Amino acid sequence: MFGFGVLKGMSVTLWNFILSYVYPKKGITTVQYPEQKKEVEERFRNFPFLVYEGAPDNMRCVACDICSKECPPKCIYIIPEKDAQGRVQKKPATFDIDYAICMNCGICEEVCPFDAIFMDHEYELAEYERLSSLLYHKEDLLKPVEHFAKIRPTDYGRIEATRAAKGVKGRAQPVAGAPPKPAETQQSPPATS
Amino acid sequence: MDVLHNLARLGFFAATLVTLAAAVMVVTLRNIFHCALALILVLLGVAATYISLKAEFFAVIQILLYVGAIMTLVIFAIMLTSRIGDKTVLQNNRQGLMSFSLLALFNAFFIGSVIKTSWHLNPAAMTANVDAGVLGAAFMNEYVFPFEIISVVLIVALVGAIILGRSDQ
Amino acid sequence: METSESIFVVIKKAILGFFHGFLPDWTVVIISILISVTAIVIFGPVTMMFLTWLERKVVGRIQNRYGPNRAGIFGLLQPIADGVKMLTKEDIVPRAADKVTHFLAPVIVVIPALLVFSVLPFGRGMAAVNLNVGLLFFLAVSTMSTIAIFMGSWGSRNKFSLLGGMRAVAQMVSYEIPMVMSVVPVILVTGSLSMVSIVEAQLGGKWFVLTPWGFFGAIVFFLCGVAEVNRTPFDLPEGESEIIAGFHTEYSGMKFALFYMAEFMSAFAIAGLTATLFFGGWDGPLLPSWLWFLVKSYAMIFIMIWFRGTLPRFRIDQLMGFAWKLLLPFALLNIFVAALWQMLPAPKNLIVSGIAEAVILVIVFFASRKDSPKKRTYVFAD
Amino acid sequence: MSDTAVHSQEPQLLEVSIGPQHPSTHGVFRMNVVLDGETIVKLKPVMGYLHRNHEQLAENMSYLASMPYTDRLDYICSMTNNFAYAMAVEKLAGIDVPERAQYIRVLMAELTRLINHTLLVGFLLNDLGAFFTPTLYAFREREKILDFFEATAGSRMMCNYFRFGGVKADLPAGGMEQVKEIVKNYSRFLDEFERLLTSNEILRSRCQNVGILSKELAVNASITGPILRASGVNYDIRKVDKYSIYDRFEFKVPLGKVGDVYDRYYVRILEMRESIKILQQLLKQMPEKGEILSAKGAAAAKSPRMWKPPAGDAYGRIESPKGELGFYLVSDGSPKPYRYHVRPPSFINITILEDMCLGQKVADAIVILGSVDIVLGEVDR
Repeated sequence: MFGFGVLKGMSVTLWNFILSYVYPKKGITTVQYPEQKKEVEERFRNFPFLVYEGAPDNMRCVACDICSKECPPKCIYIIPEKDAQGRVQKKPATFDIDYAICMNCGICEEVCPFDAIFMDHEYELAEYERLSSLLYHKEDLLKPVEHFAKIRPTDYGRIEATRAAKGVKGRAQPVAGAPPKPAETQQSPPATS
Repeated sequence: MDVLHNLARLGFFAATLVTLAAAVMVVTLRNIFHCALALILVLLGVAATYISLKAEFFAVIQILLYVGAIMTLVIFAIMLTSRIGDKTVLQNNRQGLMSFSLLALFNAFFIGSVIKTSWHLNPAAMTANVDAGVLGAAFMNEYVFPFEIISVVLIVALVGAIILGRSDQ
Repeated sequence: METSESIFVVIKKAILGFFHGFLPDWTVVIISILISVTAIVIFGPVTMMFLTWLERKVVGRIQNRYGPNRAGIFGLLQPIADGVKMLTKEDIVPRAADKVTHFLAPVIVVIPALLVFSVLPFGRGMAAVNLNVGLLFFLAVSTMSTIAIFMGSWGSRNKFSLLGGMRAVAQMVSYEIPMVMSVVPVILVTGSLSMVSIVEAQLGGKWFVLTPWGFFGAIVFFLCGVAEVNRTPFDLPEGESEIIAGFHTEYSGMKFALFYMAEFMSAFAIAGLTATLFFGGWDGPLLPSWLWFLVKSYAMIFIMIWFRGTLPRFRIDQLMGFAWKLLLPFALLNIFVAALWQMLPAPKNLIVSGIAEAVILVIVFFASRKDSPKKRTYVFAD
Repeated sequence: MSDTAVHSQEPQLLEVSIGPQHPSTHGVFRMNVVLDGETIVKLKPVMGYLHRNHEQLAENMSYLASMPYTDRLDYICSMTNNFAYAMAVEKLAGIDVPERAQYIRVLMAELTRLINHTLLVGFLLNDLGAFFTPTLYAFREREKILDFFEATAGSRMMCNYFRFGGVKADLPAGGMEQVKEIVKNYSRFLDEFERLLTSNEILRSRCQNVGILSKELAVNASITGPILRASGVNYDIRKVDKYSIYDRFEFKVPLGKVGDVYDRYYVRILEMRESIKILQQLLKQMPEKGEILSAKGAAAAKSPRMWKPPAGDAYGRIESPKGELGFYLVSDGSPKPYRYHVRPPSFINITILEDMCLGQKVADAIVILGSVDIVLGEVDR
């Protein structure tokens, strides 16, 4: 008979209608965004940031350019600092990430041999202008390592443990003295890309 | 109440005027779709005239059948027939003057005879309240034979339309 | 109780009495007309605004959402915010459009939607016009919205609009017939076309929906009514997944809002008419009569929204088949059952017409089995 | 007008361009339709509005760098896209995948199948004219799986989770419980979904005997996936290739008989039920602990730009929710692929659109398009 299937379907919708009033926890799935916010998972990745220890000047990044070369959409731009003699220092003078181009893949974090760049949880980045305001410079990108410890405690613990095992302690001394990692034999930046 | 009565008369004349004006539009407008819309206005004007003559039932039937059904089908046909609605058609030709004068002659004759005839008015019929019930009873008792004949004719027309419509077989 | 019952009638009488003191008689008549007209013209759009809110709220709840809840308490000011948005939007007229027709269509579409309110009895003594052909007037006037839809669809010179317009007309012409046929039993039993006397025939809980013919008549009428006002599952003329927005594709801003308003007002009118014809109109215990009318109408509206929240849309040929093959025969046979009911004495007629209705149901069941979709079996391969 | 536009000959025919800005073309897709009344006499799909140069891009970057780009092919099932690409590269370089990683991969692939089929049914119902209710119910359930994806891979849609020789990270703490909860509740949700839809007469009459695809045409046009199986051809790469660890699970391949929209709808529902069976077995068999990335794979992941697979070619394919998703790679021994080709199921399945739509109503064309299950990101690449 025509109609019973329709009635069956209507019972489902009526049930959901009633459920949304009597048991909103199950009957309503809306997260009322500006007031309520969904807890992001620990591994949630959005845009990269740079880690420093103690003072912003003491950053882990050594301007090795690996991340900028591995970045699939090529949204990282690095110029290493030079001293008065024009010798390249292990520190970026410019470190720009264009958030408008970045596609949140997290490859920069994976390939970084110095654990200097990590993916942030920040996702409220709306801007009125898309060219310059989404181009993040070194100063905007730098965040303390404590921030990383706060948002991703598990990863922080694991990474600090491996760093401690390798004897890397911050970047008080240039990392050149640190023993190379197993994979690092392949990592010396090639002349061509 | 005199004022109200006059207002009602005014309504009658307004409806008549609208009807006539729309009728002129039907034959003068270039676009056939606009003509159809003007024809709807004519029929609505006639319905309004009925209302001002206290024949609500006929007015409503007029709207239901002519505006609701027949004109809808006319417009539907216009839209379906090789985009006739997109074309603008010149509706007059060289015989306009001749036909107009002929018509004017005929109308003069017609109106003259209407005025000259002494109409037999039945006072009982003027005040009788002819509602749907009376009409229905009349159809089913007194006029049952013509009513049924009309039904047969309509069914024949329906069947014929269906046969004509099945062109692909 | 008594004052709340007839509060609107009393207010109107008071106003009229006030003017009667110093104005001639004929002005009082005109003022009386004006009051009724004003009431309807206010009631229509307010109902429409409330219905847009209600629909979004109910559909939201059906879909595990809150629905609008930002503007005002419970989001009740949402329709006003929407109205402001509509008014400030750019009014776009396509270059190729027939300007006059395009402009007139949204204006004309509102007129029948408002006119039909004039014969609805909102409560005891609260019909604006007690027309003795009220029911026919309702049906006749509501067909006029077809013309407006046609004008809009043709005037905007858009192929999707044209398709929508054609669908609208085919649908409305088809559903008119079973709709009128499903009303005939009511006329048959009450012997009147006046809405007021139809309600009076049902006073004291003798609602027609409680009779066998009335029950199925109400279903047929309501389904046809839903189709008449182009609502899901019969919303083909504006089926957004197929023809974008159908006949109002090229309308924006306030013109679009007028189409929207007409749709919601006609939906309310159909709900009110169903309540009047089959559910006893304003009849009911305790509560004032107008409140009963509103409660019943909103129950019908809720069912419409519930349909919208649940059902997919018919296809055009299935829509036609549904009207001509199922609803029309059913409505015709229902007239026969109603005649049986009317002819036989009181206790017998319930049994006889009940049996007749059951026989009809069985016949329809077997007749529709060939057309109705089948259950399928599936093979499970390794 | 482009040269692809259809020019109608007879004056009675109505020529309509559905799309690229149309509510139900599932993206920027266009159908040039010639209508006789409402009946379709000619239909021409127009594609390419979303072309992003995927293959050429991949040929100019390292192997791993195109992994996040594969997410963006079929953006509803990024996990299976990753899976197919990873398989192709593993074949090319001869990388083994550890046991636990295999289980995680299949887990992700089957969850993706659930997401895709649920969403498809929701969108199909939208095309049928339901006012978003099935879609939002589908979203409601999909959200739970996406939460799990976020907890595991770090992103809800663009997962970028698979690596050559394993996966990026192990399941998080509590991840297992999350999956178990999803799998336990999913069949109850499917029951609710079916109560809402399957027996609905409007849905049945809209879908049955609409857009019939014959067995022969389906095979000749190299259609794959649920559409092929709805036409009654028993071809499921999970069974044919037994790739990864699919030979360890007991599951059946549901086949339709008519090959219409309804069969395509229902075969997907049945596939979801089979997927739930696979997931239940998988959760029982899955080893508690284990390696998730083989040593060779770890090397490739740590320094993608330096990693060079041996010269040669490989074709890796999986049964993605939409059909056979294959990646063909030619390596010349350099860190970048010499040739990179995607066999997108959506694109190949859409080629028979006209054959299915001819003689149907315009409303059916929308439904047929919906039942083919295309994602424009994959069609246009």
